[in-house]
Amino acid sequence: MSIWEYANPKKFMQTTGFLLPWVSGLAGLTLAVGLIWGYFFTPDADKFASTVKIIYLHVPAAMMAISAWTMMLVTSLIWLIRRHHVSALAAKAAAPVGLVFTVIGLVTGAIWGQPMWGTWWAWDPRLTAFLILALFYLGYIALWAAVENPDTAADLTSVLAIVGSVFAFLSRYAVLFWNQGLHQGASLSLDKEENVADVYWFPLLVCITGFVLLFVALVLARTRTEIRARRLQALIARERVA
Amino acid sequence: MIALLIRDLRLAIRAGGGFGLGLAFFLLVAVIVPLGVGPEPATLAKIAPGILWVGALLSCLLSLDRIFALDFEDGSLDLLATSPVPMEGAVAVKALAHWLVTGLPLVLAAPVLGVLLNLPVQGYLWLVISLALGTPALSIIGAFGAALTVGLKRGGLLMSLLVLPLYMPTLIFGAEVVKRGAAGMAVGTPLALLAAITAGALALLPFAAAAAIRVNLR
Amino acid sequence: MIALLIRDLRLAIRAGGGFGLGLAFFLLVAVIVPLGVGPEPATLAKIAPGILWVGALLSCLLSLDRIFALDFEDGSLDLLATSPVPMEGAVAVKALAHWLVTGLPLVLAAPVLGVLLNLPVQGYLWLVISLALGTPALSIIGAFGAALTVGLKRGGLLMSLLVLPLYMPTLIFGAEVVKRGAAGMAVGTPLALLAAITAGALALLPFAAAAAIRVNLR
Amino acid sequence: MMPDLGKYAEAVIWSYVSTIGLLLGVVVLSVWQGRRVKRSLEEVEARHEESDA
Amino acid sequence: MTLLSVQDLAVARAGVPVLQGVGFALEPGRALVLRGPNGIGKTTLLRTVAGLQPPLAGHVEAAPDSVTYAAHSDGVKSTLTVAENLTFWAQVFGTDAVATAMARMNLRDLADRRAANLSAGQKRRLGLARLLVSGRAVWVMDEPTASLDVDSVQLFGAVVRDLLAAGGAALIATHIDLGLEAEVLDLTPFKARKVSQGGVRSAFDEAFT
Amino acid sequence: MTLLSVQDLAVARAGVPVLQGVGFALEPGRALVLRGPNGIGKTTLLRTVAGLQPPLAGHVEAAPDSVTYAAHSDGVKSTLTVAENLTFWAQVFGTDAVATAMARMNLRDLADRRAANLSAGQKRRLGLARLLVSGRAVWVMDEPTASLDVDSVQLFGAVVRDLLAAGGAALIATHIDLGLEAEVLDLTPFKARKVSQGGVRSAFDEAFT
Ligand code: HEM
Ligand SMILES: Nc1ncnc2c1ncn2[C@@H]1O[C@H](COP(=O)(O)OP(=O)(O)OP(=O)(O)O)[C@@H](O)[C@H]1O
Ligand SMILES: Nc1ncnc2c1ncn2[C@@H]1O[C@H](COP(=O)(O)OP(=O)(O)OP(=O)(O)O)[C@@H](O)[C@H]1O
Ligand SMILES: [Mg+2]
Ligand SMILES: [Mg+2]
Repeated sequence: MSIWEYANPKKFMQTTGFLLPWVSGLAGLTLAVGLIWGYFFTPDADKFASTVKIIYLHVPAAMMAISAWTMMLVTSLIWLIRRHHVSALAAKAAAPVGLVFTVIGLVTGAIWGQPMWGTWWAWDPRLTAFLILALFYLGYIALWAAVENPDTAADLTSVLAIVGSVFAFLSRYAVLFWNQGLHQGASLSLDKEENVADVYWFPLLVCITGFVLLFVALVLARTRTEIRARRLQALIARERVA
Repeated sequence: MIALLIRDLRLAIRAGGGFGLGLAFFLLVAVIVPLGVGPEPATLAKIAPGILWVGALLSCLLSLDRIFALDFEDGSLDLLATSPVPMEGAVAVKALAHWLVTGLPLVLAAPVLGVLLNLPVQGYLWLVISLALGTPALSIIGAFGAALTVGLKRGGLLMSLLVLPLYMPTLIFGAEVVKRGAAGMAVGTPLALLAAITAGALALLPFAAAAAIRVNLR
Repeated sequence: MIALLIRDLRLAIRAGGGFGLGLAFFLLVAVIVPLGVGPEPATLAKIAPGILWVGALLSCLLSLDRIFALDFEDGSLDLLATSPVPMEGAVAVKALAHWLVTGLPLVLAAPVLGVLLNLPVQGYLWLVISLALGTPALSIIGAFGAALTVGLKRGGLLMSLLVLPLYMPTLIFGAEVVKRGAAGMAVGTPLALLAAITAGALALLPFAAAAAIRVNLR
Repeated sequence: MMPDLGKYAEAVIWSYVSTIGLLLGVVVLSVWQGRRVKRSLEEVEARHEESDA
Repeated sequence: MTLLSVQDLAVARAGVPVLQGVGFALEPGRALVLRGPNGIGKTTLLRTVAGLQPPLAGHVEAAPDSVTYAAHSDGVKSTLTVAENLTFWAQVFGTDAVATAMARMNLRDLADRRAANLSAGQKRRLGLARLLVSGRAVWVMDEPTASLDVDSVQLFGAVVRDLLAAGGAALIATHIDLGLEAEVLDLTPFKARKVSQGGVRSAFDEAFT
Repeated sequence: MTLLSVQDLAVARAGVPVLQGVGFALEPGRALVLRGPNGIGKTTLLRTVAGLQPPLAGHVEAAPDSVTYAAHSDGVKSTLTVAENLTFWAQVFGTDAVATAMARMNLRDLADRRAANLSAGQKRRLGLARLLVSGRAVWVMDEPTASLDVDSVQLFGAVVRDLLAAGGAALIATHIDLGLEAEVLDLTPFKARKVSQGGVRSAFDEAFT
């Protein structure tokens, strides 16, 4: 049995129908643990004072915003190559979630910027690239909304996701070139570098896991909705023909 | 007339998110200008009032061709002209629909974009007020331009050329209000002039636009 | 293919002065920005490279919907798709026609507008070079955006939303070349990157655009 | 129990409020859409079974 | 009582006279079919009668707000549904005949379909249903049955007969037979002549001599 | 030798199956007229045959580059003259039959007229002349005679007869009689059925069960 069996809508509905409650529960639990730990039980940092607590929201959201786009790119490619409907619908389902994560990243960043840099917004390369990513999300969602025929929309948005990824990547490097910024460099990586102390690192890790699980749960739920909506549309159209 | 307003709003929303798109374009202008000009906050703060107004103006401009061209192409305009609705009223209603879909969201979203362009804090209120006063003029002047070019296939660029000079006074006074407001100076004079332009345009241009449409139809 | 090029050029010129309009819009942007921003020469000189590039980009954008939408509406695109011309070739030729009508005149006229915006003298040469290198990318990226939205009635605003983010790297490098040139700094790196973007876009995007059109026609 | 947030309390609280608000927003929206679509699909499927039988 | 009367009318397209000396009158209950080869000027004549363009010479007389016009293109909004399209026109004309109009033109099954998803003939039926909701007495129609199938042409014939029975009138330009008992006016003899042979002069000619 | 053959074809519009089980073959010199009420799916079928949309099931076989399609809309550029319009298509298809095509469709007097200034029927004649300059052997036409007058319909009939005599073939969807000796295929029996009654499934349905 191959992984592609899950690309069958019926099989997908069965499997995820079973998985979804577990994933959602786990996501809620992890998030609650991580956020409560971060908010109530971590000390202030020297440079950041109490604002360090924003990191538990900002960093996971920013990471997931990028990961969500990557996931959409992959599912779009799968749709273009193998024509599995579930794949296209999963990309469609993920886009609004990704956009919300992007907005969270932007909003928490802006709120954090006010005390730290004395400004809500600066044209820092990372921030700018992030704003551009938000624009790509908007365009992608708008294109899905504007095209009526679902297969046409899936094809067009997939092409957009691929071309858009290339240009989003280019923009990322272009803005680096254009301005040296205020923003933190990459100081986190999964094998934990020295400049983040354990007190912040563990709750952050829990929060990141929580965001990942939340993303998975939301995408599964929304993909199920999209599949049902698709079937609904087909049935209604068929009623009209008959 | 109300039927026409409802129809135009419905069409704008169905055609893929009327409200959202004008806004998104406004946002895009606020992003591409710093990308072109460079990121220094001081420079940006200086040009912010002007750029925000230019952005509002352009996102109005881009949606103008919806006002009449679609109705012309599918024949609705012919039918409207032979219907009991007076053409002047139809023009006014269509300009109103355009403003509700384009101008109003801009007014509401402008403060957020002010943040992106480092607009000084005192400027926000005046930005919103000047846009609220000025964008109706943009819509009705635009409707007039659209009426002049309605028979031409994709007259978009030509229309921009006709409309932009007409937009200049509105732009100048609008940006001036924000600039003075941001610098903490008195804004009375430009604000009054802006209001006068809007009132005058609203009172007179529907007639000119209706005449232009009648000429273009025959 | 050459027939298609000639036809597109002829259509652009007949439809009310193809060449002139893009230019005129560029000129208008160069005029309204000082009006909005205010007249200080130092500020203008600072923002000139960016504004000129933004103007070029917007006047490209405004004429994009001509590339395919007209042909779609009157059925020519259906007929082209069943003709012996490969769609990829048609896309490339149409982007070329768009560039000849919009990009090329901008390149030639840019120095004049530099004067309006107080661009420092050393910048002129780099302005022309960067536009000459960058505007072909704008045309072909725009053709891709137009292909995505070709089935939608008046998709103009949606197209802008899709296309503008794609324009950003070109804009950044283009404006950077002029800025550095005007400041008398070395321009090698951004110029090379600009050229790379143009070359890559020209090599790959016709295929993506042709695929999008085929999807939109069915 | 409540941590002392010092002079940055506003920033921290606002970021938590906005984040949780936005997250709840998508969650509620997704659940609501899911319910609505599921209900109408069940209606239509029931109708279909009737007419097929 | 005459619903529509046209006297010695000359019409021009793009400034070029195409027809001259056209005259007819429509009494209640009468239909007039205009015939003539392609390009003779039927569309131009109908647009003039509908008041969309001024006549070059002569007069068109009709009671105010009594004429409604159906052109080649239907004025159908493709993003609105069939019912929404009709409701809009009913509101504009201040009538409430949407349901009956849909029933008469066999559109009931399509009421909630977006107009973009109609076939050519279905769209045409929608365009004709608009005439029914206008509540006007004089229908001026340009090739109303293009792309309609045989049944729909009969449906349309019945609708026009009802209009006439109710005291309305119809002016129809068409190339095919509608199965209506209507007078026929062939426009070929009215083709505009050269000025030297008694043709009308345009305002510019007039001023020039 | 068969110029165009269609086997067990099912076509869909906007994802909804409209016709299924359609099959026919066109030998050189034969014309096939498709009939059926409005909305049965003629346009959809022709677009599928022309290769503009993929079939839902079944096959369309034709020699490469042998089919040319004429839709409801003519693809006429209104700012170009009649001659320029035709010359463009002649160059695209690599032929040089512009003069003969204009002569055949009675367009010579209009050669230098901008297409925007043509009447509905004249524009249609121009659209049909494009088929002549394509030099292709199989013509697929959707209501080619809409808004043509009687003489022009005969002119068109003669042109199609010449095509057939030269070994070509024609597939025509129409509601009116063209005066051609052609086979007629009524599409009514091929209307798509419900899945429960043996209808085709769309790709998504297929996956769902
Ligand atoms: C609107 C403003 C901001 C945006 C859009 C933004 C965006 C981002 C992004 C995209 C990341 C990268 C996540 C990843 O790649 O894994 C990130 C990480 C981070 N941001 Fe921000 N940020 C903003 C403001 C701020 C501010 C004001 C601060 C604090 C002074 C800050 C602190 C951090 C930190 C500490 C990280 C983790 C860096 C790492 O180790 O990778 N951010 N932010
Ligand atoms: N600029 C022009 N110069 C000369 N003749 C013109 C010009 N513009 C239009 N015409 C002619 O005016 C005539 C009137 O066209 P009109 O559309 O009224 O014809 P019609 O009777 O409706 O034809 P059809 O049956 O084909 O619809 C046509 O012969 C057309 O060629
Ligand atoms: N989204 C949709 N849902 C259901 N049916 C649809 C949808 N879109 C189109 N249809 C139907 O598909 C059918 C096929 O239309 P098509 O244009 O092929 O018909 P046609 O035979 O060419 O008709 P005509 O003679 O009127 O031109 C029509 O009945 C139309 O209503
Ligand atoms: Mg006509
Ligand atoms: Mg059809």
